[in-house]
Amino acid sequence: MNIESLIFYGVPIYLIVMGILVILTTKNLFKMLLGLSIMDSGINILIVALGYIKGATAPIYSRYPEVFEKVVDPVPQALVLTAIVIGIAFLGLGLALVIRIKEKYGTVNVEKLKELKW
Amino acid sequence: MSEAVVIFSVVLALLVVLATFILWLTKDLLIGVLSSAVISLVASIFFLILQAPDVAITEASVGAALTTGFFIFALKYVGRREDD
Amino acid sequence: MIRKVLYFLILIAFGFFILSALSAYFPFGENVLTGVARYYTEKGVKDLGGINIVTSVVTIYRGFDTLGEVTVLFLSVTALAFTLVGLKVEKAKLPKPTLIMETGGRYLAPLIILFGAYVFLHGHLTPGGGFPGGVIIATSFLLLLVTQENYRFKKFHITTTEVLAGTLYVLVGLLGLYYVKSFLGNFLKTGKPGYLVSAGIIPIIYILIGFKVGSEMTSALNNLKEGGDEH
Amino acid sequence: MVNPILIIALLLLFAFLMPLLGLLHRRLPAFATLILPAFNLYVAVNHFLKMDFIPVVIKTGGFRPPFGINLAVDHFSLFFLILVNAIGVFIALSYLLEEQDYRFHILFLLNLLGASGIILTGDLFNSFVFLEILAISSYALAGSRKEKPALEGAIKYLIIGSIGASFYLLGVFILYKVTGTLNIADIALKLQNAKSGIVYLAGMFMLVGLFVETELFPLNTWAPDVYQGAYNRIAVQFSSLISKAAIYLLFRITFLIFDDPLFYKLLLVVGLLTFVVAEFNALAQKDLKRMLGYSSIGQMGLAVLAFALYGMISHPEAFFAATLLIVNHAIAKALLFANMDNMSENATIDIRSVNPFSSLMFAIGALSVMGFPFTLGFWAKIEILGILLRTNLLFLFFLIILIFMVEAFYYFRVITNLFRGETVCRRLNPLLAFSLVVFSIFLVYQGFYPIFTFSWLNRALNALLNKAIYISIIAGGL
Repeated sequence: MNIESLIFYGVPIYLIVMGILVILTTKNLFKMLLGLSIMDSGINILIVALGYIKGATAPIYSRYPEVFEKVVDPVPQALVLTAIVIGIAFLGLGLALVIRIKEKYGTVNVEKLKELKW
Repeated sequence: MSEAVVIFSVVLALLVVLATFILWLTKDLLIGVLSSAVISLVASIFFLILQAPDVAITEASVGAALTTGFFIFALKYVGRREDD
Repeated sequence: MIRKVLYFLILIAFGFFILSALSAYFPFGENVLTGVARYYTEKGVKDLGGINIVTSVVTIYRGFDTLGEVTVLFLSVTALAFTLVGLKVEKAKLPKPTLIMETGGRYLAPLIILFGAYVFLHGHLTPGGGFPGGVIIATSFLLLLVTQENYRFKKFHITTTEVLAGTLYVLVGLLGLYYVKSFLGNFLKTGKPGYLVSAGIIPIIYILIGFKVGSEMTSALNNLKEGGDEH
Repeated sequence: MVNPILIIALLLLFAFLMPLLGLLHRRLPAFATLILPAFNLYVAVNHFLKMDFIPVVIKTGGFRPPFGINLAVDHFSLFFLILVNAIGVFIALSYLLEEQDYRFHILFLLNLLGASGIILTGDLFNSFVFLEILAISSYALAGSRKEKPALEGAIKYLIIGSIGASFYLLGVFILYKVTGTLNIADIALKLQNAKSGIVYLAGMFMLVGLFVETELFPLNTWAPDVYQGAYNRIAVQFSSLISKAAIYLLFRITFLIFDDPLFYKLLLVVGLLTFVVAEFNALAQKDLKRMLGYSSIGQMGLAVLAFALYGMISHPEAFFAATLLIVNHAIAKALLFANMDNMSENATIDIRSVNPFSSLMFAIGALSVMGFPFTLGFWAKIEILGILLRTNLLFLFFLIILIFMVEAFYYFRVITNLFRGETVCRRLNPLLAFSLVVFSIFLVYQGFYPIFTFSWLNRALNALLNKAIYISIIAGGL
């Protein structure tokens, strides 16, 4: 395992793991959403890193038609564009729900939400 | 990928590790929001290094700017301290 | 505390498992373009006339996903507004903006809007496109919301933009169904690759997405700041 | 025949137009939510009757399947489309006169869009996008009551759901890396013979993502809260529409791509655990809606169990039983949850004062879920037991008999309370009462004479089990 794969696979996986860790260990709903956000970033970097090719450029043929460069995989990039937008959609709704919970319960601490079992 | 880029990404990786630990352990939610913004920014640079400029510009505008705005506006209702 | 460390160790072990699995099966940077990716990179420019392959994939080849993605965003903004309707909670005030912030914000915002428009207009030529463009426009409104005290904008205009852009996007798709027998298919001439007016319906779709995302995100930010709008 | 892509295009068009419709007249959005599912139902039934057994490929973007996204329409997907949209019509019709924010109608339409999209799509990443549409609208609908239990259930659901979705995405992408395509049929073709270890990892990720939406153990902790806290119409939607669309995706993907004993074993264990845990939990509940919620989870577990049995022993009857169970559960639970509107708020299992009509409706729905003779549920459960006996899985046979008895016990407890108590006259919503009567007649009539359901179900299963035709028609171009 070389240094590059350690960085570009390791960092995103580390972010995913830390995101899950934050969600599991915190009692604060707001912080859980922060955990979700870094987990999303991790998944996105991982997907783009899996599509990378050494020595290739971005999939934009700016010198078309003279030069036809070797490019990286465009599909993961397209998928990640979608995934980023879906991530912010999750967060927006999650924040609205958290604000509502703060209004009804006066707290966003899961241990103090006694209505039902967590 | 040249030597300089690799060294640069190692530095960025260390920054990410630091930021996640701060996010995990801090009791101040505003600092948590800012560290998540830092992580998003580093993610955007990573996308640039990985030859994905389209994703980089999206992550920079969505992850670093808009998400942070969302979080900070929501923080006005929730309160900065983690305990309450 | 012990629980935290335990979770940390377990999850790090899980991470190492995934890391070793992924780097064993997919060594970093040693990819060969196969399957659909190969087709997109080889035939993409000829098919659609856009030199940015990611854009072509996003808007045409996988355009149905992008329509879904716009829907997800629309859904989330609607759900956010719906959840916040009738919120009664006191909120902390934002600090009063200083003179520098106010003046700077006022002059910077139009420039940011201009940049956003550039980003989504050149989506088929340079990195960018409808989503970042729209979000950049929304961030200029974020700047105004933060720096200008008592900043308000007309909700009706935002809603109308949103409805128009969304409806037109679906109608462009239906035109594709009518002309080339395929929903969201390209029914215009592809033009000369590399020019602003080229790539068929890609720029049209990106302009519509830019307007839709921009107006949606702006109204979402406003809803979050004001605590929902009245019924 | 109408192009099925219009199902999705028109739903979207009207969802986008909804703010304008709401401005024009405050009743327009509610009518739009009735007309669109009715249109979808018409398209789906029309296709179901006229189509032959070869799947129809509908391309989008103007490119053939592996390159563009396609919709794959066969009898199996149409069957589920009919089921989901029939429930949608029922909900929209029953609550047509209810005052609601126009945004609520947008959420309803997009929920239906997500469900229909999942069922129609032939592309793996596209299924992820539609799954997200389904999920996000479900979170918002779950929290739409804005009271304590509903909000808490919704945020729990959101957090578990988005972790699940991330894993699903990662699984989809690993499959793309292995095969170089995102088309379901094409992936199935390329993975037919050689499955490497990483494919199993991807399969685990994707199944974990789907367990959240299909309410399977252990990722279903949100479900009872949502069932208890949400409005009754939302509970109907969760039990009969959302989870049914998700389980369609689970069946389709497992059957086509992860057709391997390992995954079936996993599903068998998870389904059995879900079934046992949920039914025993239901026994301990005091709140009636929460009890029904646990019963819903249990039925999903049983359906997955039957499906996994099919994979282990490859008796098509097991698959038949699983699908029949889903149909029965969708209709019976829609009946039960919607009927809660005729009872008092926060009804407990000791409820005694209801009107005779809703007691009767409850009894029919409950008997059908239990699998009492002369209801539709009977045929599903007898089929499962028969398979277990024929294949000599006696331990499983007796365990499931035991759980069926537990189920019968807690339902009969409520039914006897209902019929022993005093009767009160409560004003009934006429449209709701009409739909309830239609559903109960369907359940009882099909219990006596199930030829109609059986023949449609057989056509659907024939389409699904002909894997080779599905793959060769859709992926044949490459």
